[in-house]
Amino acid sequence: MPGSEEKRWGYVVAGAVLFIIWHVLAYFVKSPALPYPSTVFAAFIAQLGEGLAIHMAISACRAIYSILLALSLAIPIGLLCHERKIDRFIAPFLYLLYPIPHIVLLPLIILLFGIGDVSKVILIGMIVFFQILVTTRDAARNIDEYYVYSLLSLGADKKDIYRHVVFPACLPKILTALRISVGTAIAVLFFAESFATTTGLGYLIMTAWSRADYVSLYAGIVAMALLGFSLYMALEVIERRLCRWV
Amino acid sequence: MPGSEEKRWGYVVAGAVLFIIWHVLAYFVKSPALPYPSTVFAAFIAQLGEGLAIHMAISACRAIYSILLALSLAIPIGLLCHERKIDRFIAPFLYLLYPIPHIVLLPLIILLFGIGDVSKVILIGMIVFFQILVTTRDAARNIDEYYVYSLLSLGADKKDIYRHVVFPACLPKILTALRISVGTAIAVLFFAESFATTTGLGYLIMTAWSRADYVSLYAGIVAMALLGFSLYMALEVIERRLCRWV
Amino acid sequence: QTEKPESVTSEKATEKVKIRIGLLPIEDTFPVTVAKEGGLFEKYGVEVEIVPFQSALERDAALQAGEIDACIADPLAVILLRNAGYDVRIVSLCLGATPEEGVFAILAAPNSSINSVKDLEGRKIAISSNTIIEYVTDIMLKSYGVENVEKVEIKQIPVRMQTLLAGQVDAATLPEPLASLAAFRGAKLVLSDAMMDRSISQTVIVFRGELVDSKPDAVNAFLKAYGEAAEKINANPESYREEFIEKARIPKDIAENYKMPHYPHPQQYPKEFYEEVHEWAVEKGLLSKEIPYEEAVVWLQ
Amino acid sequence: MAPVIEARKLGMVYPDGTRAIEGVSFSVEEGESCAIIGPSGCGKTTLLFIFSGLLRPTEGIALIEGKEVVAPPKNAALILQNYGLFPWKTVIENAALGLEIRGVKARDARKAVKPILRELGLEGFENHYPKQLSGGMQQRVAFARALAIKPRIMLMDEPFSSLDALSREKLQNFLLELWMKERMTMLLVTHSIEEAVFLGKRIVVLSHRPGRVVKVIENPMAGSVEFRNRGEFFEKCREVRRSVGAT
Amino acid sequence: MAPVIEARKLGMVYPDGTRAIEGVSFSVEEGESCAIIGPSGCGKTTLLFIFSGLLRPTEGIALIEGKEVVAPPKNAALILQNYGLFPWKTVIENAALGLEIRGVKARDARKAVKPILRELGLEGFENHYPKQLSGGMQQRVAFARALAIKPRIMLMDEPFSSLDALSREKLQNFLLELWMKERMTMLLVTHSIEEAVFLGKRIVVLSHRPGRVVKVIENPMAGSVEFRNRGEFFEKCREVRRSVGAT
Ligand SMILES: Nc1ncnc2c1ncn2[C@@H]1O[C@H](COP(=O)(O)OP(=O)(O)OP(=O)(O)O)[C@@H](O)[C@H]1O
Ligand SMILES: Nc1ncnc2c1ncn2[C@@H]1O[C@H](COP(=O)(O)OP(=O)(O)OP(=O)(O)O)[C@@H](O)[C@H]1O
Ligand SMILES: [Mg+2]
Ligand SMILES: [Mg+2]
Repeated sequence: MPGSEEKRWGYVVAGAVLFIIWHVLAYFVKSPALPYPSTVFAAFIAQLGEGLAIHMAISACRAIYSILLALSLAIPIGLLCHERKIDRFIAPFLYLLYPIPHIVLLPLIILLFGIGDVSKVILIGMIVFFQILVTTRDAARNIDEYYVYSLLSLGADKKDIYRHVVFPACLPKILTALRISVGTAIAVLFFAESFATTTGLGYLIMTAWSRADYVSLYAGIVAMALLGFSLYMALEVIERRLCRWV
Repeated sequence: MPGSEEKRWGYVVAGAVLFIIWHVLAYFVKSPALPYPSTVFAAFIAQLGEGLAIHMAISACRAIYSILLALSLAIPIGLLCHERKIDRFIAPFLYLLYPIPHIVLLPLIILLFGIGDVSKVILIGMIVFFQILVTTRDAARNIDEYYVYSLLSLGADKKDIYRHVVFPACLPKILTALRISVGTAIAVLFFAESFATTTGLGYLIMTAWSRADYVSLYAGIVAMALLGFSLYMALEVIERRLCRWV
Repeated sequence: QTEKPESVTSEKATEKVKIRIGLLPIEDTFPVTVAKEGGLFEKYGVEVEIVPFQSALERDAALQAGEIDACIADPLAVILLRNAGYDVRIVSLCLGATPEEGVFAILAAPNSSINSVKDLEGRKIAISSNTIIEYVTDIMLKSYGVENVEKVEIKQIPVRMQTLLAGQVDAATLPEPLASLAAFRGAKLVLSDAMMDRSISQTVIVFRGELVDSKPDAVNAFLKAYGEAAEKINANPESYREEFIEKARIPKDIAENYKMPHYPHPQQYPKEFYEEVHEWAVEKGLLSKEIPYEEAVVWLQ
Repeated sequence: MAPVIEARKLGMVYPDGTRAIEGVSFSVEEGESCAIIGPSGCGKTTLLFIFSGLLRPTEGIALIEGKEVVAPPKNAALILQNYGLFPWKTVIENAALGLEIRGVKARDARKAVKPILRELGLEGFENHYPKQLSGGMQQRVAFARALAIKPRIMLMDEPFSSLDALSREKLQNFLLELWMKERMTMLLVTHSIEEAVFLGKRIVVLSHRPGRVVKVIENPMAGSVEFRNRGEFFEKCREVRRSVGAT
Repeated sequence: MAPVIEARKLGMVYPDGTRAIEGVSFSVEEGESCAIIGPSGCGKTTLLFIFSGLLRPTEGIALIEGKEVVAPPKNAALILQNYGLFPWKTVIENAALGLEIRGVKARDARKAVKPILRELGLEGFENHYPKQLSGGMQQRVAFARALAIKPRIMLMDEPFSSLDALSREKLQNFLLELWMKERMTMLLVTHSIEEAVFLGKRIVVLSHRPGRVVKVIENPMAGSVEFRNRGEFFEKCREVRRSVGAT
């Protein structure tokens, strides 16, 4: 999706339109809680040199680790739900556990995993896990049986079915789920980085918020948006490589 | 999915297994931060009569309104992305705005919409909106052109294409997105109900947490799980009615 | 890892003890930072690690999980934690020995018709219920004879301030430094606990009971270092000002004129303060049992 | 009189560079039928899509009733190679769709297609989804949908290729009788020589990709059910087979 | 010698109550070929699925090499009606899949299928995805995949139905020559009478749903490419047409 000249223009236009809307809104709202975008971007650029870039990198690492952790568990479990028998066993757990607001389990996570980076990654990972699992499971259950028949007739065993049918057939949907997860992971950073750390964008935003420093707050939000956007772009590249057939 | 005898057994078994795991974990952790499930369920039942049921109903209303608000905007926009031209315009906005942790915009929302239920619904709705939009857009872009050709050859105009092809083809994926949204909406309740209200499960949980009353905290979580589960079940029923063809 | 210069004062076992203290970025905790950076803890033979938190909820969760050993909190939090079955104890008063050290204020919305405490009668006031904020609000209003207010629950402090400034509530109770910031941005100061005739709110230094029992020397060493840091700050507040502004997250707009608090020397948390908070908690029905002063408060020196 | 369907030097290069057809010219008069036959991948479907207004040719002009095709012609029905049914609609919903889109109320449209479904042996399957049907039945549903709108021009892409021999002959007869009664103009793509000879008064033979017109064979005898059993039929088949073999 | 393929009173009722076939019995000897012909929806695909071990019959027994079929037989290849290709694999990946699953290294498998692809006219399309091919080309890829594993039994579900007339005859000849060389046992489902007569030494005619065996026609002349041009061929076609018409 990036790379093409036209697409790049789309982003420039969208960015400009958002900038103008923001500016006009700020003009009418006239409140320190909504600073002008020009002020925010100036602060963003200034802060980049003063460590914002490092905070972004740290947040990126935490988000990516969390997503990888979630993926490594959610994909196998989700794909297994292709088999009705296994699905019938897993689905009730999913249905019972998914709608819990997992952030509330923070005390339990701290209890079990301490207050280090592990806890942060687990907190984000847990939330993302369920989103990927729900999507992967839905995809795995809706695979046309015809494909399975076709492969079985070639003498395939279960492993082959997962490798040649279930996984590739679910891949586009998994990538959709990943796109959603990127947003979620970054949003959850905001909570995960509010304890036992002085690094990361979540920390920055929370700090700015608590001293009502809205310019820094929005600069942090811009950094998050930028981080999310980069991860999105990375996903697009991955998708174009893996799902050429769509 | 419910209704069938076997499925119902699945939930009973899953419930029992979770209960046991929880019990064993509580036994080994031995901390007030993880009370025994029996204690929690007893408290849950006791509190149901004391107003917990009303809190659940209020939270349910807020979650459902938010989801309806999000749906009413995300579905049309997402479906429109079926057209490359429109997608090329909308996609950059989506990519730039989605990865922002929208919870951080709470001060802005309060500034614009006050502290009443409208703000809460908008906060939740905004977060859910993006999740549904991302999925709907993905579905709308991946519709086999063959279907469109088939309908066009019948003399269909654009409206018909959306009605007879784009919408039904995306419906299964929209329902998947809805399932994810239910979880998200309930999780966000936890924040939305932390301001200007003394009702709702989010308020209950936050209050219990702030006074380290973990039994009430977990009773609130159980209520949320139950609420989410009910909404899930409702979605299943809707899906079976709308997507009989899958 | 910080270097460990040879300590002059002690070769005792306390040297091995490491205290992890969870701190919110508020002014109450400033002496701990000063003690840490000035090497005072090492001087007294105790190793201290500062674990930063952004909200009391997560800090308390870490305390309960044993991930931190100590924190600076309000006494209500201690009472609630003990009520929930955690052995945490108040080892010293921190801020709030005198009313001047108070950090809470009730402010009215800009352009509102509220000009005195009496005008709050029947108005909407934003608080955070079951916390020290509600306690302070109750006590202050009661002593001015205001019986009836409509409490609006808003947990997050910045959101509460925002709501106040936007005029969506009539008044709000805020802690420093956001109270000063709100005033700076046009909110009207109605009443602060500094205006009271007695101290009604305090912060205290809290340790896990287990540590108090097993390593009293370390706790003592901590308090000594803390005391020395407090004295240093009090003696020459201006030289610490810049660091204070940074660590206590004083908003830029008000930093210049912000008054640094006076930090009292570590001292036993007085019983009359405790009883007032405890009584309020009992009245509110927050406690399932009495939490006696003797159990909750220790004084080691 | 101007031909109803006319191809003038049609050429089509897909965006990826695949040249599907090249310089294809032919015409079909009002009420006549034309069969297009050619090897796999020679661009038959492409050609039909162009006449259906679904694709714009990159060269030449496609005319229907003397006007350049720029949108799906209202009085034409297209039957697609892979049925073109919607998996989310039942048999009767699929069949009634053309009418509905032309503004007939859903209820009336369904009532109107019932006899057509019966004629095509789909009675009892009205509420099945396409997935629940065998390939042949799906093809018949597609056929029912096209007939429902009573088109004056029928564009068909291998409409009978999934039918068994018996049903195929039955449907060929049905189509022929329909044609003789209604006298709509037909353009039929097929890879069955017998079918082309039975149904096409004119037979256009295309070459391998990129498809060019190898030969246009006139077949005036076509147009009666008995033709199938005549010696001339086998003669014509042999003639067409020779042209096809020469591609 | 026991027959390689044998159906003993096979019956199949789908879970939704659809009775697809009923009391179907027939057999095919080692190295022989058998064509099954019947109207649309009569259960031909169902029958083939049973022999491929993909479906268990609800009545009767399906035997391959004297053993009841309970899993896909290792030495049999199945060609499905709708190609059964994987949209996420390229032509060469699809074709090599059978070998890969049998443990051949991906690279060797691809090398091995290249000549087969060439033979089937798919050279140059190795890295295309099925979606990018016309229907006929997709069918040929499916055929290549089956041939790649050098099967001793071939089960085919209307394998040539999407091919144009010329390619179809070419592939029929190719299959026949292959069969004469390798002498694998073939079970072929078709709805083309000519195809059944050209390729089946035994022709099983099924009735309308639920499919029953109407007649088993022996066709000993089948098995040479020239048979197609003989008078006996047309004779046999007429005989089969009569049986089919009687269903
Ligand atoms: N959208 C497309 N983009 C690129 N090439 C295409 C596209 N559609 C078809 N082709 C190519 O154009 C050629 C003609 O395709 P078309 O489907 O018209 O053939 P056909 O004659 O209908 O074949 P068949 O008899 O197999 O249905 C084929 O080589 C095909 O691969
Ligand atoms: N999974 C299924 N569940 C219920 N009914 C089915 C199922 N699969 C097929 N059928 C029905 O069983 C009958 C036989 O189907 P089958 O696909 O075997 O027919 P066929 O002879 O291969 O048809 P065609 O020539 O159209 O391919 C049909 O009426 C079909 O609707
Ligand atoms: Mg075609
Ligand atoms: Mg079949």
